Formats: sequence, C-alpha cells, structure tokens
Amino acid sequence: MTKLLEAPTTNRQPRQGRGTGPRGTAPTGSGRRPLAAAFGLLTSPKYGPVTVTGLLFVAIFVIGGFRYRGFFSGQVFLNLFVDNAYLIVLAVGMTFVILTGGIDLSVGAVVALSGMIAASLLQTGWSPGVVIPIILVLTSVLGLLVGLMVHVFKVQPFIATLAAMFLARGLCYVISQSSISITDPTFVQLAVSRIPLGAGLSITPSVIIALVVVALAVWVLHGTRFGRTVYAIGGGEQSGLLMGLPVARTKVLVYVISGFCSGLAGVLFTFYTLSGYPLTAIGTELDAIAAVVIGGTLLTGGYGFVLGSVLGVLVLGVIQTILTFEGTLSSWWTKIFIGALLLVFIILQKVLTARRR
Amino acid sequence: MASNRLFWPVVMLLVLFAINLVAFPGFFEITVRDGQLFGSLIDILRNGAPTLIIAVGMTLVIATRGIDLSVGAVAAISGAVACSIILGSPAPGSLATVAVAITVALLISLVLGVWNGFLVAALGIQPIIATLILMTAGRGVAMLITEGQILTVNSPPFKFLGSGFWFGIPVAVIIAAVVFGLAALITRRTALGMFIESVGINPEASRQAGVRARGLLFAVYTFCALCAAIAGLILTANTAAADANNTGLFIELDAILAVVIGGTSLAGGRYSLLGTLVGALVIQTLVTTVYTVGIPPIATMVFKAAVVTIVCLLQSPTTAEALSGFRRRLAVRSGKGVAAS
Amino acid sequence: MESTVTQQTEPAVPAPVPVVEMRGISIGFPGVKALDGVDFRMFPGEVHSLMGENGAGKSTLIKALTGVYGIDAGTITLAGERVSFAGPAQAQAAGISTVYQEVNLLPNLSVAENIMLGREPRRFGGIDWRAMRRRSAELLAGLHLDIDPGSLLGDHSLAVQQLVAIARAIDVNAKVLILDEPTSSLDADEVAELFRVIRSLKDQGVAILFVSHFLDQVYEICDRLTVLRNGTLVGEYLVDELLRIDLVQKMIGKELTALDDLEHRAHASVVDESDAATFVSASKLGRRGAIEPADLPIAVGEVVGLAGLLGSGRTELARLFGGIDRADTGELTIHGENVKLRTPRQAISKRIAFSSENRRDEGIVGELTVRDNIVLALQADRGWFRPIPKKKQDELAQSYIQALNIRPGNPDALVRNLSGGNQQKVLLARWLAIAPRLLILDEPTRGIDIGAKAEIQKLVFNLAENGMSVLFISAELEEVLRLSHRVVVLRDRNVVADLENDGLTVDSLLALIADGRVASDDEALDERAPAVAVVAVGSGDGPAASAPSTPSTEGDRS
Amino acid sequence: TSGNAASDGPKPLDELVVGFAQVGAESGWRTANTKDIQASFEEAGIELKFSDAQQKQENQIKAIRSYIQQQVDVIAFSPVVETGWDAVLNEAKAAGIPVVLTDRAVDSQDDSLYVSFLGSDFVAEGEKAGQWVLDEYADSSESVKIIQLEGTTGAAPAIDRAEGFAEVIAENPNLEVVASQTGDFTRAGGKQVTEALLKSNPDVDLIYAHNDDMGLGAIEAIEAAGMEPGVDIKIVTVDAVKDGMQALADGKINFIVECSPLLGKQLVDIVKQINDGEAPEKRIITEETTFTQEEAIEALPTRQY
Ligand SMILES: Nc1ncnc2c1ncn2[C@@H]1O[C@H](COP(=O)(O)OP(=O)(O)OP(=O)(O)O)[C@@H](O)[C@H]1O
Ligand SMILES: Nc1ncnc2c1ncn2[C@@H]1O[C@H](COP(=O)(O)OP(=O)(O)OP(=O)(O)O)[C@@H](O)[C@H]1O
Ligand SMILES: [Mg+2]
Ligand SMILES: [Mg+2]
Repeated sequence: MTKLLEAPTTNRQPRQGRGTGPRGTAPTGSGRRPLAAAFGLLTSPKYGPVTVTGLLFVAIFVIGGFRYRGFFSGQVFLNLFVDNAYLIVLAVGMTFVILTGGIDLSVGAVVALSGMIAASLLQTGWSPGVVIPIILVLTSVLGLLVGLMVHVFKVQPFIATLAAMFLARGLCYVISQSSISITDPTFVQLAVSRIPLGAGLSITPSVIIALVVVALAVWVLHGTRFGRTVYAIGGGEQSGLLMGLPVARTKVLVYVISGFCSGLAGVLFTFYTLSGYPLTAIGTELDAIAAVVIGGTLLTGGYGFVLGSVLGVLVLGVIQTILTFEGTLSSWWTKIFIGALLLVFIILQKVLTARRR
Repeated sequence: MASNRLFWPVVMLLVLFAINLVAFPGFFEITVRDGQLFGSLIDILRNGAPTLIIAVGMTLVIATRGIDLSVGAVAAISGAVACSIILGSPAPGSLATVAVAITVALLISLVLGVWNGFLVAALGIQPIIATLILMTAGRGVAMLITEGQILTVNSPPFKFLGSGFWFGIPVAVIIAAVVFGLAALITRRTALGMFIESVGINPEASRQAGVRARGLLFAVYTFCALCAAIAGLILTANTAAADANNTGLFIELDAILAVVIGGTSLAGGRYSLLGTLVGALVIQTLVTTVYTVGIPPIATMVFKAAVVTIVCLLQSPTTAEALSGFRRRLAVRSGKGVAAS
Repeated sequence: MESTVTQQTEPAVPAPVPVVEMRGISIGFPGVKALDGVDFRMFPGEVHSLMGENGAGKSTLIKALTGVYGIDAGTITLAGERVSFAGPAQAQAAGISTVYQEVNLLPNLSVAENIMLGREPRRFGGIDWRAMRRRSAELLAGLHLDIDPGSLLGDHSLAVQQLVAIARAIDVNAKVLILDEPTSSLDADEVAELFRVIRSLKDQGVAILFVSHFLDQVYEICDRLTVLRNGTLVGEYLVDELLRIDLVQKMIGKELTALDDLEHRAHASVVDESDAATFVSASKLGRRGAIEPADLPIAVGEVVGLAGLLGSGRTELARLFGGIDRADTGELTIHGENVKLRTPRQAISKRIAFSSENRRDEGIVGELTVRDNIVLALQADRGWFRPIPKKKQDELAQSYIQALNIRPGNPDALVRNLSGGNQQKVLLARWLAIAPRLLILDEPTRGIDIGAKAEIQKLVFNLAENGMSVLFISAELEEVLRLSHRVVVLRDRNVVADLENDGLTVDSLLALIADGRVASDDEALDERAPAVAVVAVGSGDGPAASAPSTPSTEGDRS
Repeated sequence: TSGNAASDGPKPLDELVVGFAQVGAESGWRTANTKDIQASFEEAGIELKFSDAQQKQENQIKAIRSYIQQQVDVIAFSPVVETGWDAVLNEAKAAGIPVVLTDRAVDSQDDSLYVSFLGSDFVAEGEKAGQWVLDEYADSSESVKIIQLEGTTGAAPAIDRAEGFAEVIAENPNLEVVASQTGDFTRAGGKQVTEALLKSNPDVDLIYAHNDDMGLGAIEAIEAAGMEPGVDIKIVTVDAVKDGMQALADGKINFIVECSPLLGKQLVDIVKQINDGEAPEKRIITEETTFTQEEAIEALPTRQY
C-alpha cells in the first residue's frame, strides 16, 4: 500500500553492471568500499528495512539497559524469545502470506481454537501424541479452505480470512464457553522445563521449536522453487502466471502454511498458558501483521524476509518489556506509550531507509 | 458492472429479511408512535448508521489502496471529547454547549485525520501500520480523557443526535444519509472520484498525469476520520454516555467488511458507495437477525462466518462463470425442446 | 536443417507437418469479437510473423495458443496432437516458450531468477544458486547483455528487461518460440543480437513466431507471415513473395499514403534557428546517478530528437524536463524565466507533457475507462472542483479516438482491455489533450502499427508547425531523423553532440553514438550497418531494393 | 505459606514493593478497581508496581515474570482467565514471593500457589439476582417471561452469573427465560439487543442484565419503545455502579446485586498481614450487599464510583 510514494524511488536505482554489449564501459560500480557497501545495505530496497530494523532493535535494547536496572541482561533478551515463541511462529506463517500480497486475519482465532481443541481433547484423556497432530492437520485444513476461497473463488484474502476468524472463534465457543485447564503431564513438562544455556541463562523447548520453524522457513523461502514462487506471486501474480509458474498451488499452499503455523503457534501458546480459553489471543493477528511489516515486508507483497519478521516480533516484545520495567503507567498511558514507541520506531526506520528523491 | 456486483449482496439482504420475517412475522411492520417511525427496519437503519458513515469514509480510503484501522479509536475520542465538554459545562442541556462540544470533537478528528494522512502521504508509511499506531494510542487518549470511566451526560440536545427523531425519521439515519449523499456528490460530481480511483489503481501513472496524490491522501484520511468522529458522536449520543473502552470497538472490521461486500476491492481503484450502503445494511441486518432468530451467543460467530462466506462465494466470478455455464446449458436444452415441438 | 518451407511457391501445403496448427479459432470478449475463425500454422525451422494493425488480434491469438485465454471455438494441434492448455505453465511444459507483449517479469527478483524461475537448477533438494547465476550469465552473454545476474530486475530499464525476458524464453528447450513485439524498445544493436540468436534457433529446427510492427525487421528475419485484420484471417504468405506495399494494404485494408508527403515535408520545414524563440532551455541540468549536467535548448516549434544507446540516459534527461524526477544541478528556463519543476504537476501547469516509455507502469490507469484516461491530465490540471462537463469529456474522447484511430472506439471500455498499441494511443491522447507547448515523447510509437505510426508522426509534425516544441526519443533512428529538426546524441549519460538535422544519416548518427565522434569514414560501420534497418516504410521502393542484404539473411532465403 | 519476605522479620512499609498485574481497563468497573487499589496503596505508603495486561493472559504472565525478576515482596493480580497459571505461579513460589489473587480466582489443583484470594463470588451474585426474581414472582400464576442480557461470551462473570441465576429460578417453573443474548457488558450492546428482542417479544416481564451498563442500555430501549422501565418491564442487574444506582433510585431498575470493585483496603490489609508473617485467610469474599430502590436512595450520596 505504500507503493504509492515509494514507487518513484524504488524503481529507479541506478544499476551497477551497466552497459550493453562490448561497447558499454561501466563508469561506476566496480570496487565498492566497505562503507559504501554498508550504506548500500541500508538503502537497498531489498535489505534496507531489515538492516535498519536490526540496528534499531539493538539501539532500543541498549537504551533500555541504561534506563532500567536489570534490563540489559542475557535473560531479558532470551525471555523475548521465551515469551514470544508462539508469535514468532505466527509471524513466520504470516510472512508467507504477506509475501504473496495476501493477509491472514484468522491466526489469532486459530491460536485460540487449537488451544481449545488441545485442552478439551486432553481433558477427555487423549494422548498428546495424537492431539498435536490432529490440531496441526485441522488448522492446515482450515488454511486450505481459506486458500481455495482466495484462489479458486477470488475472494479477497482480507475477507476470506475474516470469515475464517469468525469461524475459528465461533468454534472455540462451541467447544466450551469457559476456559479449560491442561493437566496432561507431557504438556506440563513441556511448559515448565527449561533448557539451560549456562551462565544462569535458559530457554524453553518452545523457543527451540520456533527457531526450527524459522530456519525451515528461511530455507523454504530462499532455497526452494516454492519459496521463490511465493516471492514471484508478490512481485506480480499475472507475470508469474504468464511465466508458467505454479501460481495456483503456491497461493493455496501459502494459506495452508499459515494455518499450520497458527496451529503450531496455538500449541506453543498452550505450552505457555497450559489452558484453552475461547477469548484468548484476540487481536494477535494484528501483532503478527505488525511484526511482519515492522520487519520490512511490504504488505503489497514481493519484498521481505522471515528474519525481518522475527526482528519485528522482538521489537514488539521489547516494547512490552520496557512497559513492565517502567511499571508505573496507567492503563491508558500504556496504550499511548505502545503507540508512541511504535511510531518512533517506524519513523526512524522510514527515515533511515529513505532514499534520495 | 457495479449493478452486477451488487446483485448477490442485495439478494443476501433479502434472504436475511426473509429469515427475520419467518422468525418474527412483524418484522416489516413500521408503525408511527408519538410521531416517530417505529419498527425493526427502522432499528436496522438507525443502528447501522454509524457503521455506514464510517464505511463511507473507509470506502474512499480503500479506493486509494489504503486502509484505516484507527476509526474505532477516533470514534471513541470524539465521543469522549464531546461528553467531557458537556459534563464540564455549567449548562449541559443547552444547545450552545452541545454545539461547542460537537464542533470541538469534529475539529479534533480533523487533526487526527491529518495525522494519519501525514504518516501515509508524507512519510510513506504503510497505511495499515500508520493507522495501527493511532488505533492503539487513540484508544489510550480516549481513556485518558474519560479517565477510564463511562461519562454519562444528561443533555437532551446531545441525546437527540443518537436517539432523536426529526420529522419522524431517526436523526442518526438523516445524518448518515447526508454524509452518504455529500460523499457521493463530492466525489462523483467533481473529478475527485476519478482521481481517487486513479491513484488507487496506478499511483505512479497518476502522479505523472499531474494528480496531486499527496493532497488527495491527506483529504481522504481526514474525511475518514471526520466520518469516524461523526459516527462516534452518534454512538455516544445513542446511550448518552461516552465509553472510551467500547465505543467503536471492532467497528473498523465491520466497516471494511461492508466496503468489501459492496464490491470495492481492497487492492484499491474502483469503488462503489452504493455497494458500501448495501454492505452496511447486510451487516446490520445480520446482527439483528442473530437477535430475532435467537441464535445462541456461542453460535453467533459461526453464523456470521457462514453468512460472510456465502456472500463472498456467491459474488465470486468463478461462481458467476459456473452459473452462466449452467444457464447456457439450460438454454440449449430448452431451445432444443422448442425446436422439437 | 534446410528451410524446406520456402521452397514451395504456394504458401499452402508444405511437405512437413506443421508443429502448430490452429483452426477456426474464435474468442469473444464482452462487446468485442477478438478472433473470428482464424486459422494459423507454423512449421519447424521457420521464422513466422503475425502481422496486423493494433487490435487485430495478434496477442490474443498467441494467448489462445498458450492457454492464457480459453477459446470459444476451434482446435489447436501441437506436433500432430490435439491440445488444450489450461494455462501458460502447461503450454511451456509442452514446449512452447513465450515472451508476451508487455514485459511480464518480476521486478522484485534478481535478473538470474527472472531467467531461471521455474527451471532452477537444483542441488540437495534446494536451488543451486551458483549454477543458476552461471547459467543466466551465459544466456545474457549470448545476447551480449553485460549486466549482473544478481541485480534486481526492477533496477533495469525497460529495454534491458525486454532482453531478459528474451533470455528466459530462449533458455527453454522449446519446439516453438513466440516473441510478441520483443523489439519494441530495443536498439538496432540489440535487435541484431536477437536476430543472431533467432537464426541459430531456427537452424536447430525451432519454429519461431515473431511479432513486430517494424516491417524491416520482419522482412529481414521472417520466412512466412500471417496477416490478421479485425480478428479475421487475411491470409498466409511467403515473405519473399509479398511486396511491402501489398503487405501494408492487406493489413489495413487500404493504401497507405501518409508517410510519403511527410517524408517530403520533413526536409522542407526545418525551423530557421535565427528567428525561432527558445521555449525551454536547460543549462547544466543533471541528476546524480542518472544524467550528467547537460545543456539543451528547445525552440518554439522545434522537434528535438534524442539519440543514444540503450542506457545512455535519454529517458533520464527527458524526465527532468517533465518534472518526473527532480534535477539536483543546473537550471531550467522557460522563455528565459527560471523555473523549478519539482513535480509533474508543475510541469503540466507550464504546459509540458511527458509521455513515459513505460506505459503499463507509468502511463495508463488500467481499470479506468478510455475516456477517463484521456481526460486525466487535463482534469488534474484544472483541479478537482472544476470537473470537465460530461459532454466535453465525450467530445474530447471521441475526437481523439477518431484522430488516433483507437479501437475499440468505445470511450467506456476499460483501457486494460485494449491492445498494447491502442493503449499507447490513449496515452498519447491524454497528453495531446492538455495542448502542451512542449511535448516529451519517450518511445511514443512503441508497439504502434505502421498506419498509426504514420498518423502520429504526421500529428507531431503538424503540431510542431503550429508552434509546439517536441522532445522525441525513439529506438528507431530513422524515425528520429525523419521527425527532428535537431538531434542530440547521448552517450554514457552525457550529451556528446547537438546537431542540425541536415544531411544527417543513420550511419553518421550511429558512428556518433558508438564512438562519440562524427564518422569521417565508414570504418566503424562495416559490421554494424547491415543490422540496422535503414529503409523508411512506404518509400516507394520495392522490397528487393530495401531489404538489407547481408550474407546471412541471403543464405537463409533460398 | 512458604518462606516469604516476612521470614526475615517485617519490613518497614515504605520498603515494601508490591507488583500488581491488572487485567486491563475494559470497563468502568475495572478502572474503579484499579484506582481504588492504587489509592489504597498510596495511602498506606507502600510502593505499587502496576502493569496493565490489555486483557491478555500472556501479558499478565510476562508481567508476573518481570515482577519475579524484580524481586518484589508480594505479587497481586486479577487473572484474565482462571486457567493456565500453574507454571508462572510455581516460579513465584520458587522465588519465595507470595501471590494474592484479586477479583477472579484461578483454577488450580494446587492451592499452595497463592496465599489468598480476595474477590466476589459471581455465582452467588447470580443467585442473589435469581432469588429476588423468585421472591418477586412467588405468587404469580402465569408464566413470567425473562430476557437475559449476558456479558461477553466466554468471560467468567458472564458464565457464573448466568449459572447462579438459572439455578435459582429453576425452582419456579413459571419463570421462563425466553431469550438470552450477549450485550458484551456495554450499554450500546444492551440497548441494541433489547431493542431487537422487544420487537419479537413485546410481552416480556423482566430483564436480567449481567451488569448495570447493559441494564442502562435496556432502559433506553424500553423507553424508546414507549414503555416504562421498572414498571412495564422490571430490571435486575449486577454491579451497583453509580449510574446504575441512580437508575435504581429513579425506579427504572428494580434491584441491583452489588459487585464491589473497592478491593484496595482489603488488599493492603492482606499485604500487611503477609509482611507481618501472619497467614491471611485463603478466601476472602468482598463485602457486598444488594440494593432495592429505598436502599439505593439511601446509599447514593456516599457512593464513590
Ligand atoms: N481481456 C480483454 N477484454 C476485452 N477485450 C480484449 C481483451 N484482450 C484483448 N481485447 C480486445 O481484443 C482485440 C485484440 O487485441 P490484441 O491484444 O490481440 O491486439 P494486437 O493485435 O495484439 O494489437 P497490438 O498490435 O496493439 O498489440 C482488441 O480489440 C482488444 O481490445
Ligand atoms: N526504470 C528504471 N529503474 C531503475 N533504473 C533505471 C530505470 N530506467 C533506467 N534506469 C537506469 O538509468 C540509466 C539510463 O536509463 P535508460 O536505459 O532508460 O536510458 P535511455 O537512454 O532512455 O535508454 P532506453 O530508453 O533505450 O532504455 C541506466 O543506467 C538504467 O539502468
Ligand atoms: Mg499485441
Ligand atoms: Mg528510455
């Protein structure tokens, strides 16, 4: 959507390897110095936003460290992953969808739904080894239905996934109106166990799962045909079709992936809260979308990275952490503060990546 | 084209009406009580008015390829501002107080709109994030104004906005009609509509053709915020209380849904205000249907999902193709029948 | 493989089986019958051309073949087998490789990916990036295109993108290669490279469909051609046996005379520099990374042509005049008065119109109607609150539809649904509608058929005579020469020469462009000249006389 | 209780730090609750760290973790939801920080995870409302039609208040809930639902709303329909916020069950007890009453929120 104002600048980067045929002599381009390379990284339409996001994240973290006692510690950093493992997984799925130019509003409700399914099935004595696969299959199927709606019936992603959101949320209520505890030993074990990293630092198994998902996603997006087709669809679906790429399959699959990730995120979320609750994760889709966009992915599709989205999640997480360390904000100032931090961040990101007009 | 796109939403509206009629035979009855129109249909119009007003602004924003998530927060702010002014004044019941309150609320919304416009048009931030900022912070501001309390005002002129009647017609409906009419008039009778569409379809081409995209975006976001503020005033006046937490909560989703059901694409470009009107009516009727039919609250969401899905699938070009193929086959068959006889 | 096709004197009944055979193809769009019972065939090892005016149905026929559009009636056979493709992917798998008319690539991906996407070399289940770069570098080198395969496609000019699209298409091991106006923004040199590749593919037995509005190119490379008019088949001919004049007549259904008198008038009416007032003048106008500071005055009623190689900076210079990009050095004066053009809008208010070469991304507004597209700039200039009355809009639209022969002539049609050439005309109409004092035309005749091109050239000419200044860019040098009073030559983003157009020839210009100095003799031209299409269309000469006579082409034609 | 701050003797009050993780600010009730707690601690001279979870359990968990890290002396919180607290409460227990629940309970087998739960009993509130209805219509021979305005679907107060009410009115078969819809705890919701339901059930006798706000919305709808609230249609609500009490005093509402947000004093007392090494009671039910019209008129002038 921002293409509006970026179009004139992004399109007209002077290219380097210039010239046409043997006659063309390249006046610039060869032998770039490291400084220029760093500058190029900052201003490149491809890597700029991610680089800037990373730098800003580090900056916020350092500033927080100066401002709050006990902030600048390894565990506070690791807790960003511990607390947001599910959001990372969500953002990964969302990145796939947004890269194709779509959007998935159903993820929050699906997180709640998979929590409800897990809690209710575990309560009736099912084994986690069965429950988790069932959840992942069900949420993937929901993603598949959304994908088919989007591709076959040309329903706008916003609406198709909004319907899915209603459906998932509604199913939560149908399963149970009240929250259900999870007492299954495996789940409890996964919830409370910590993986020590030495020096008093530790993470949870969920973090490992989330990081594996991230690594897989990076590989899929950058190392496979499917992944490149995802980018291709975002760059121009029509062109992709004319180039003979499997647009239909990819577009549907992207929603399946998002559904799967939502399901998995739901499972991680239940590790975190050990319960199913129909009202949980309301508005989480906005967090996921915000993380992806903050991470430098264009909502119109085609540009962005999974790692950027991970950074986006960390940024949201660090904002949250700052809030608790601040500890004195009333409810409304909390909201205003979140908005303000988001704003500062986005503007800095914009200013730093802005190219000469 | 537009009329075609509206076919299924209108059908859906009629189907919802029919369902209501079955559940409650008096659904279509409109009586005059104390010189005021009274009936389910009137309720639908009146309760749908705020959504429609916001959806009108949203339509224009979406046509420029944008989106505005902050409308709910803006509605809450305007309600809070108006109520706190009325509460703070020595004469809450006087027309002047209310006029001042409304004016200030609307002026503030203009500022908020310009703010959104600034982020989107001048800084080039993606609209969803730009307006997400105000969506989050704005509700905080509204709560700051009310200090988290529900401000109840006892001011008949203010209440009139939300639940009053004028010539027997609910004031809210009249306001919605005026906003709708003005928007239609201004965009369709001037070149504004064409510019909005053109910027939404191909921003760079529009820029090169001399369309002032930036100013346009400012205008559109400001207008949308103004619509949100008007809706916020109506919502607040409806219960004569400013509830910063809940006024306009999730109304952005309803508004966007109305716009899309009305056939305007979220990818920007061509828009249909008439479609938005139908969309808003469908959504409000849906809510009423849930109540009249007595769908239990736990099933409400599933029901909504079903209706939205059905409308979308019916509207789909794929369905249209399949249907026309079917019709053609029918025609061929009946044609043969005629030939044979 | 010997070209067996052309040995028959009759175009019909050649000995081998056609590799592609389409029979009775009909396709209708709402309100338009784009194709009506068209037959078409191609044989292995031939270069075939599809000819016809803008909107004749060429692109539609190609899309019918590759499964982009479903056909309403007719049959398609590929190598003797009935086929019906559900989409381009299937056609590609069956051995049909296609470059569609508008560049349909992905600006967000690298050049290498654009070439290899869908056929990436793989290793360990993933993409082998190294092999991919290597392969694409080879393919680019094959077209003599020296760009970094890792660079973003969107960073390259349209011409480069067009070449990349070609590189993609020729990599596939295809039985049939379809090129829909691949040369529309290419320079002579690139065209020569392309032809070299086409010939070698042809020798390998590939059937090649080459669509172009440049008759010279068609006559140089093609063996046979099929003519379409208004969605119907006119006939199939051997290129050698069809005079150009006849071809044109078959395409447009009547004789073409427009160019003749233009040719004569062109030389008669060169503006006398001494008494012409300078309308706009640039001094040291430049923009970092795009164009070095340049001086360029343009007189009232003068047509200035910009010549240069691909990437020489013609577009960039023109953009500064149109206010599309901001200049960061130098100044611009209009009638001696200093002006700053920060936005296109400001330029338009000074009655400067810039028509972009990239009509799809920077020109037309696809979902709007023809009428809206035509009045857009004029309306933008008037402001939103002073709408042009509906009646006036209709008049404007109608008059340009007629003047430029835009088809279909329905002002309510969506521009997106128009054929490429007709879209270009709509864009031109938009700029003519504001009655500009300086009209900047960047490749205005891209993809425009021969009749319309003549009309447009005539129009430009008449407007210039009535006092409009024109800055004209075209990859076709003789078009530049024919229209311009002055030719400004750019090289490596520098203005290297500013010449009066008297006695200038394509050859001398070429020498300048290549070497930056006026050719004193023809040493530099020896190998290059033949590849350049020098002959003006309809100049009255027979095809034999005008066909470039290179040894290689001669060898291909028996 | 396990070893807490008190084990090394009581700290002076101005050295105590209490972390309080609030649900959010989703209603006027909640804000009053927050304000009262903040004011009470200020008055007592105890430092209060406050965090607002924006209605999200995960935020609350994060806040509690952060309090553990900051080594506060007591953690108090109003759980967003009853379930899912074992892990984080175990961490608190391990760190030796006592936990007090306010307003809402947690659903845990292990009740050693918290030292005390201070709050209302939502089921009891529903029962009180039901009891009034039962008494009011004890000698009615015809069927009594009731509309129930539910709170947010899935929220604990909504579920419990419905449950308690249903249980009690089941005693009289004449009492019939003809429609039950959610009004999301808001005035607008209450008004819209009532409006629609009045059309299809014009002969309704009583409306039971899960909070005052929905009841106030219902009043608007009833008046708009040309009927008299409190007379033509009786209204019973829960909460007793000021606006509700006013309506009760005006006779537009007939009966209100109190659900007090003023937990501050009691919470401070609990914290002091813990600090002094005493064990507070495990379950402290807020002192709450019910109001009839006369009682409301009496109570109104001193009503704080
Ligand atoms: N999607 C579409 N919808 C409606 N009409 C279309 C569509 N595509 C093409 N047409 C119409 O079909 C006709 C043939 O168009 P086509 O693109 O095949 O022409 P062409 O011969 O390739 O012309 P050009 O030389 O300008 O590229 C035109 O009249 C065009 O307006
Ligand atoms: N759309 C574009 N985006 C980014 N860079 C561009 C674009 N167009 C041109 N450039 C760059 O600007 C320089 C000159 O542009 P361009 O190739 O358009 O010049 P030109 O003389 O107009 O050539 P032609 O018109 O033949 O393509 C080149 O280095 C090119 O890479
Ligand atoms: Mg074409
Ligand atoms: Mg150019």
